[in-house]
Amino acid sequence: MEAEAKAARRQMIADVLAEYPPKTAKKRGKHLNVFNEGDTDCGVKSNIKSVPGVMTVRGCAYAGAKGVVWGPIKDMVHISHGPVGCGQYSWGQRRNYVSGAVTGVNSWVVMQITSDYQEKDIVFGGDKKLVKVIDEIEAMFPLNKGISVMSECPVGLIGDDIESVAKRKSKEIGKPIAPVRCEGFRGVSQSLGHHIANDVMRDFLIDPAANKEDPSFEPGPYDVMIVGDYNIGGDAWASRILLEEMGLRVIGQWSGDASVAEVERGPKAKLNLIHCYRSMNYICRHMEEKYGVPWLEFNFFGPTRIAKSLRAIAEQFDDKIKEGAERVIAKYTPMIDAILAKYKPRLEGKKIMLYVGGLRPRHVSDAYGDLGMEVIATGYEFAHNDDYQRTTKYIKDGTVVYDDASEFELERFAQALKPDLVGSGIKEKYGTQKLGFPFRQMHSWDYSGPYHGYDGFAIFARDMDLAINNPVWGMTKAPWKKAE
Amino acid sequence: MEAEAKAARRQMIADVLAEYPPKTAKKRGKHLNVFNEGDTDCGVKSNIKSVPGVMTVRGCAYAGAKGVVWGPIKDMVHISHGPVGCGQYSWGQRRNYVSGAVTGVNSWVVMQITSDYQEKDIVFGGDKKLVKVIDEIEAMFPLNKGISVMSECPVGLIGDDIESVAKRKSKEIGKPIAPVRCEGFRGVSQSLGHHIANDVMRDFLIDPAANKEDPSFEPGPYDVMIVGDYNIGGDAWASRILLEEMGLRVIGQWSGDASVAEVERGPKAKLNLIHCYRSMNYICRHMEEKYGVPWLEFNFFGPTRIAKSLRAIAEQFDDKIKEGAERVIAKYTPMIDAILAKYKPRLEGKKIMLYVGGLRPRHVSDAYGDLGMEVIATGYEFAHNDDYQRTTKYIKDGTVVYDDASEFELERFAQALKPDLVGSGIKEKYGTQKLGFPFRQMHSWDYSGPYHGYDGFAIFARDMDLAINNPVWGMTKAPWKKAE
Amino acid sequence: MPQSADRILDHASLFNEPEYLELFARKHALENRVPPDKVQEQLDYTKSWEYREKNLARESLCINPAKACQPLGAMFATVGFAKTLAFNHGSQGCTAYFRSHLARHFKEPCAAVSTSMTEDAAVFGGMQNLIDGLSNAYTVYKPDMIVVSTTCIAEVIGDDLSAFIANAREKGSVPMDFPVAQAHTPSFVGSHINGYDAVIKGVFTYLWEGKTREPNERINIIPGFDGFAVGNNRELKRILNAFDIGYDIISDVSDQFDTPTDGTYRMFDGGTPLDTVRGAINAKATVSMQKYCTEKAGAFVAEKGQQYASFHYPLGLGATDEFLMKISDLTGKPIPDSLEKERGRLVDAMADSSAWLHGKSYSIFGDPDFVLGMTRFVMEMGGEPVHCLATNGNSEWAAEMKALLATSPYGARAQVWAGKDLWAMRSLLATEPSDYVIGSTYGKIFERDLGIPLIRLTFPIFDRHHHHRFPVWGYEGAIRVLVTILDKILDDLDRKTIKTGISFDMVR
Amino acid sequence: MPQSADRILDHASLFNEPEYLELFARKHALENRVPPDKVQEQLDYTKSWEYREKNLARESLCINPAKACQPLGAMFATVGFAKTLAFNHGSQGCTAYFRSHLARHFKEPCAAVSTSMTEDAAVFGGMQNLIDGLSNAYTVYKPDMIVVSTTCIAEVIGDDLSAFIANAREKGSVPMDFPVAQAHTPSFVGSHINGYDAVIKGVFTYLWEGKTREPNERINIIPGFDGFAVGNNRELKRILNAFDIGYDIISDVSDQFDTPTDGTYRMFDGGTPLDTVRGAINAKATVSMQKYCTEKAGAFVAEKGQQYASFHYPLGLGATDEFLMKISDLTGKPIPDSLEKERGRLVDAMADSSAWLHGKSYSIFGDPDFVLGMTRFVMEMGGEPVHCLATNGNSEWAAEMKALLATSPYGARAQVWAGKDLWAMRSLLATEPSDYVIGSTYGKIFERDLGIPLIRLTFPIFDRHHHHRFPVWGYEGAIRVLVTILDKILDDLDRKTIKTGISFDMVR
Repeated sequence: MEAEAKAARRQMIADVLAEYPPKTAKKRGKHLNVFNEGDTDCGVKSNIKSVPGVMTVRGCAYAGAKGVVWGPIKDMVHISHGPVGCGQYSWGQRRNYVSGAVTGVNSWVVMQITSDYQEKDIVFGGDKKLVKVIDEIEAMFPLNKGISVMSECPVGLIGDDIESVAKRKSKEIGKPIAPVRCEGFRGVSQSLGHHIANDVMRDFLIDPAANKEDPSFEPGPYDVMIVGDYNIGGDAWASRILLEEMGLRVIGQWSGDASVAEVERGPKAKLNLIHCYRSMNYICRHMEEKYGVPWLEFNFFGPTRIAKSLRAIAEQFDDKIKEGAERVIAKYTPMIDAILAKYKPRLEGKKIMLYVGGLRPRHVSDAYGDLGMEVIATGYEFAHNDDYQRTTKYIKDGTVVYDDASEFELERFAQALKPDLVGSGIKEKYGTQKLGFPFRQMHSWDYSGPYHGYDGFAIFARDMDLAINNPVWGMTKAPWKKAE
Repeated sequence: MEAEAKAARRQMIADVLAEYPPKTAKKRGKHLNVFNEGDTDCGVKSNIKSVPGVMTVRGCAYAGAKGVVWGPIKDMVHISHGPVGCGQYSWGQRRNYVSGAVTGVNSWVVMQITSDYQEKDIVFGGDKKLVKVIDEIEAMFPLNKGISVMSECPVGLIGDDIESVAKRKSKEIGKPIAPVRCEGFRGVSQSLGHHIANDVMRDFLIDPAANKEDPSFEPGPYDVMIVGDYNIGGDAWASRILLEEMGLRVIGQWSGDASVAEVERGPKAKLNLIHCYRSMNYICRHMEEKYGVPWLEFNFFGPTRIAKSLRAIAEQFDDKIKEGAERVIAKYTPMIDAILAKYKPRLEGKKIMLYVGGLRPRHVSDAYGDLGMEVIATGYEFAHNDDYQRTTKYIKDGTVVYDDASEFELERFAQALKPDLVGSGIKEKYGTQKLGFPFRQMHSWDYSGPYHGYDGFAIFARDMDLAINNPVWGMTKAPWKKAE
Repeated sequence: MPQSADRILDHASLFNEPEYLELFARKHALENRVPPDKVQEQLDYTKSWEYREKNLARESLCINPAKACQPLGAMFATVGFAKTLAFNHGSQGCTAYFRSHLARHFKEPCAAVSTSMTEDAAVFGGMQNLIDGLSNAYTVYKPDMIVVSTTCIAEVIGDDLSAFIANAREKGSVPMDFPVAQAHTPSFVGSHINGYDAVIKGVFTYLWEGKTREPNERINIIPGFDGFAVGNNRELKRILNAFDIGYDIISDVSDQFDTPTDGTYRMFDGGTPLDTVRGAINAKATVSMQKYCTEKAGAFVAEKGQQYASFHYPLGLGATDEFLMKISDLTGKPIPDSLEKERGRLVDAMADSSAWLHGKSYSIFGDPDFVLGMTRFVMEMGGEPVHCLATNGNSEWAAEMKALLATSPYGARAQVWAGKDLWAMRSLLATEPSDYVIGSTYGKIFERDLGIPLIRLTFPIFDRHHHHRFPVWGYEGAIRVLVTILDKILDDLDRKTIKTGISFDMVR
Repeated sequence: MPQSADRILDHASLFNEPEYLELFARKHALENRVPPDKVQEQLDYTKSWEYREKNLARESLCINPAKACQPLGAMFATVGFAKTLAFNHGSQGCTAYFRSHLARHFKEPCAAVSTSMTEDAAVFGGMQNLIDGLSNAYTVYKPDMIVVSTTCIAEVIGDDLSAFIANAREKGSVPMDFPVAQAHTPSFVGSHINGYDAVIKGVFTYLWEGKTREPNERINIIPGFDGFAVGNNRELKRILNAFDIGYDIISDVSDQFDTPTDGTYRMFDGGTPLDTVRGAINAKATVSMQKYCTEKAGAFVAEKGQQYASFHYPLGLGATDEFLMKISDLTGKPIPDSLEKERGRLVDAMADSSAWLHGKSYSIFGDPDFVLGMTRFVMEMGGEPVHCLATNGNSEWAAEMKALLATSPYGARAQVWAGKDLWAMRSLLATEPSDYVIGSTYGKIFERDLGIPLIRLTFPIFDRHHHHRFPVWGYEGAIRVLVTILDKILDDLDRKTIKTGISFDMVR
């Protein structure tokens, strides 16, 4: 990018910072940058407390642990342990699709199950209530394969001992009960919730089950696990189909459409394939360290990255699988070429501004590139520095990078950068549209999807087209105002 | 009824007449009366031209011929021959239910099929068009079993010779084509349309088929026909089921859910059972005169009349059928008793004002009586004197009787008589409700039904209850107005 | 026995009970039925391209047309004038049909009288009927005006309305100066929209007779034949009131077709006062909301020296913009900020729902102006029209449709069908389906025969209630149309995904 | 391969394709699944009376409750004041949830900030967070008022809001006289309706502090927590404007949750001006539209010497009558004729549709006032409530419900369920079904599991758009509710009768 243009972008950042109180401006300044090609990271601080009183987009540890990692496990009952709100607001909102499920009978993903703390539970402690809650779960949902206890803020503050309750009741009912200390005040964002969730998964499902019999499972040479895919709109299925078509056997999905059996079976994979590095790298590292299972990051957004990933995965196996990868790529290429022929002309040169969580601020970049589009600004709600390092491989010189951006910053950047499309979340969607910018929710795929894999890319391309090219964006100004 | 009350009703009539110009008052005065028990008719003139400029409820000959008699025959195509309107307004409005039908393939009842006369057809005559219309019907609807040509006003005025076209084309396609001269200006109401329709049915279906083979039909000793039931909301089926249960065989329904085969087979019945005397007595008389088939009027509204009718019908047959009738009555009695126990307390003493066509102004009277209700005023759109004679057997002393009532008269009578329920047609419904009176459409059963037979009486009772007792009727006046 | 006092089954369920299924079987055995395989074969055939071609080639036979006849429109236009009685000169059956047709849509009483011509009148002419009829109608209903329109018989025999009415006046049927306007509305010419036009022109002609135009700053608005007139005319007034201009709705049925139930029957309610109509000659301009409803009336006002502008049932964003800008142009008043905010709210709703609406395909039928207006809005939402059909559309309409479709890439797939009926549309949809059909109740046959959901947005709507009480015009009306369409799409999606549970989402 | 450029399948159809059905089979073989017969057995069991009894006996476990927590209501109430910022003292995740929850319903941006308390604040208290937070919020967003409400953490550790705010003022976070109101809204007490109450009272308390009441003739109206507030508040204003009285809506979110899309993002729009709130102390009376949303605020105004009257989400004929009569009583102004005519139109619609509505049975869930209001209207239409449920209803509510049901024979079948959740309702409906369910989006589980159609008429509605832009209050709102219900009934009837064709009628 030309120096002048880059300087203008830096000035844009400075202008926004100038509107903060000085102390806040100083803090926020460290999280905003214009990327210089060749740098090893994006030049922003990350994983730091949000500034109070400025509208952060971030959630909390509970959101990371229950909403992301544990919630999608379908044959467990997940208790939102504490007051009613947390579970209520997250009920059915992440579109973690499940297959073969009868909700309330052998799956509880799209349910709000809570201990609904009342004042007396705060005053006298909630452990007794938790005991009864678990008993009542067994009465209502006897086919569950386990229970998780997702702590909300008060639980940690009033000194409840959920670990002890979990231990006792687990023995009693003969099923795993996982106490997850994901109170919302822990850490600075969802991220610590992921980490806590991974650790509890390790301690209460994986390690205890390491020597357990698994009658449905006979190990094979091509066994892989999909890790860090939450099956939003069916993403994991659109990924799995490719891995299976190339000859691999997918022995588990973590945790979109997961069963307890699949989680417990984790260490038996020959290779763990991780899509969302941020939320599940911890457990991959554990399985590598303790069970010697290697892991590989992959990216199934867009044909360029899909092909690269398929080949990289195949590299870990024999020629049969390598041929399988080539066969899969060849099979889907004509369909993808047709998609590109249809949509690229409609999307070529369009500029995207992203602000999401997890893997997407970088992972989707080349999928846009496949369509001739360019990401001009991106950032993460809850990344760590290793995410920003990885991001450098995806973004171009001059890309604006923001960490834990406030709604205020995003609005100003959008007005300055005038993107053709903004991709972020529900809280950002409607305000951005008011400004006249097309928008896609890139957490939930805006109720569409899947976006992973070849089948998903077709939908991705269609959706970007319909977002950007819908006629409404040419009509936001009253024509009599135009004339003025 | 006490003389004073009767005098008040006569005065009510006089008051209404006083609002007409004298010439009209004189004319209309002959159609309005307060019934004197013991008289052999209702003391009203009937089947006379309506007064111009006063809102009559009546329709025309086309409505009687196409809308009532011919239209329900399901496997014929009925052409509304002339301009578009007549067929359009009657399209799908009479709820002549059909069974086993694929509309447009082997049934055309709920379709509007018209020659859609244009100005040139008026100027140059429409016979050529009719020829093409018939050809196009054969191309579109090859499974039809015949065609009827229902003339609209212009056809008769411009000298079209539809009889000759029908004759020629009938020979050509090998199916009956019935030219029905039911132009709207003929006669004074729907009634002449019925008569014309009967005559054409006689000349173009029944008599020509008298010696035709009927492969589906083997005559039997208990063969009866249902005549004059148009299967509104399934009425004929709810009647047929009783006749079949008592041991009779129903070999045809005229004309609700009728097939050409059933019409052609008419003279083969052992007995014709006529429900709507007004619209189909002509054809019964013909079958009696020419083929020696006796006919019997019956009334399947309400348990009292149903039982009477079943027994009267059975009287025409042997003991087996007589026992059958008793068996049927016994079978349904508990259900009917339960219906009466439920609804009679809610309806007892309610007063009804009726204004309908055909048979209903008298036939439903005892069904109301079964529920403890009383018809206090009734009248016919298009009755003849024989209808009013029959009516005397149903109504009480002091009943107000109106023939060809105008909307104006009905409104004034309702306001004076303050009935608990008015039963009339769609044109009367909404205005009556504005006055605050509950209302049922008694042509279409207000989209409910069936009302015939025992199954139908249950619905009838429910419907009268919901009409009268719906809470809305207690709330028509603003409460702050009540206080005034 | 299917029936019991606790659970009374009416037709919708009664006839699915085993007793009745057996009854049907017995009956069918006596019907000489076409064998089921033949029926299936013909059913399949009716959905084929070969059948479609035959179907489109029809020249004389009309099957399921989406049009009514002139006098229906005449009656509609008439009752929009204050205390004005619709008076049909012809057979009485016609009048019964018009009244019930409108009553079934509006769920309102619809008053009109007839001269009840019968055979003798067909031979000798209907003068005596008209004289008696006017006398009775005037005496009984006490209207402020009577509009005489004709049905077939009077037209075919050539009754001379002007002479007859003059005679009636002389005979004292009505006072010499009592307003009696007239319109020739034969059913064998045009359709209901032309009957509407004829009455508007007839009323202008009568009430403006002998007047000299003294131009003022007012604007006349003629809504046209519109099943949503109750909601639309009120919305129109709300919009125009926001402008703070002088305007008059010419023929306003919104109160007539929405009278309260409070113990009083109002045979007449609301409507354009006759003095207003008399003064309307002086208006600066007349604006027609539906061009094809006012071709003759429009030409008439233009002859009188007024500006004349017409729209095509302006529905949606761009059409409402243009309507407001035209009002602004004509009056010199700026478009009020409140309306601009409403505009922004419509844009907002369109944006919020765009992902669901984008790329959905629709076939649209109805009156010519409605189809134009609806098609335009559908394309504004990123929807793709497939078949656009007006039985009463002519070649001029088809050309306007094609020009409209050419303005948007979303119009590329669309085909325009002027003069075709709904049986033709069935073939079109069977061979080239769309996701949805937008039209009147008549379109429910497509739902039954082809599984294509119907969105009811135009006259007549017989099988749903009260929709006409809400507007579809203006920005707020457009939101309602959008919601109506979107509800159908999302209902459909729920229905399709309910079985597997996958995609039966809590948020859309 | 299921996917092609011409026909792109998304989740709703993609996963019904054979490739994916095979994939599911492969996956299920590796899941150690419960055998299908056991699943079916348990599914059947969940619909049994035995399960129902267990389900209703739950004391600790809450499953699918129909209630949210206090701070959500606090945020809703806050943004109804002009340029007022909702400011949560507590964990930031709470705020993210409130914002997205409201955004999903209103399809609007929903602004609120948090003090982002973390572990250190849990230990040392959140004062510094509050001081920094107020400073930032004041500087960046330039509000006219900030309302601080709490979430769990601040309540559990016992932060002293008054002291902290005073400190913040002294530290210059906000000017000394800048309005900062406060409300304690712990999630473990009550529900969102109580949070609403707390903020209304908190704002009154702050803005009326030190003021002496000088009574005037104005009326305050507090709408309460209401997902239909956009349509309802506007309708309320239209109705009150017709009265020509002085009134003020206290917390009016109707513009805030319906801003236009025109290129500008309005973080604040509309709302009750602060001076209006200051003056509201002098009002003659305060009228609450939802009693259970204003228990404390109501007591507070009564203490100040105002008359206080409350309604239960007045919906339908009788409730609207009573509301209007109360306004008339309080102000001495007669009920305008225009509203009386609207009343007559509602009666008209009810009469016209009564045959379809009569005897239909409904189960109704939602907030206590909504359930009271909706149940009343349902009975006015001859409908029969079966289960009336409010998770956040208490015994007082249950008593009021029972009293209401006793006023009508149509209430005879109804059972009242205070404090029960929607999983309990599933058992109730499985064992004692109703024809329809009226509630929020959460009720779609009954459609899926039990085949009982859902009518969406209360917050939250996530899976349909823009319904909240139309009112349900007032006579006109009631017509809309009637139409919403009737459309569902008639859609349902069409669906049931489409196969045989019998009863698939053109007119209803």
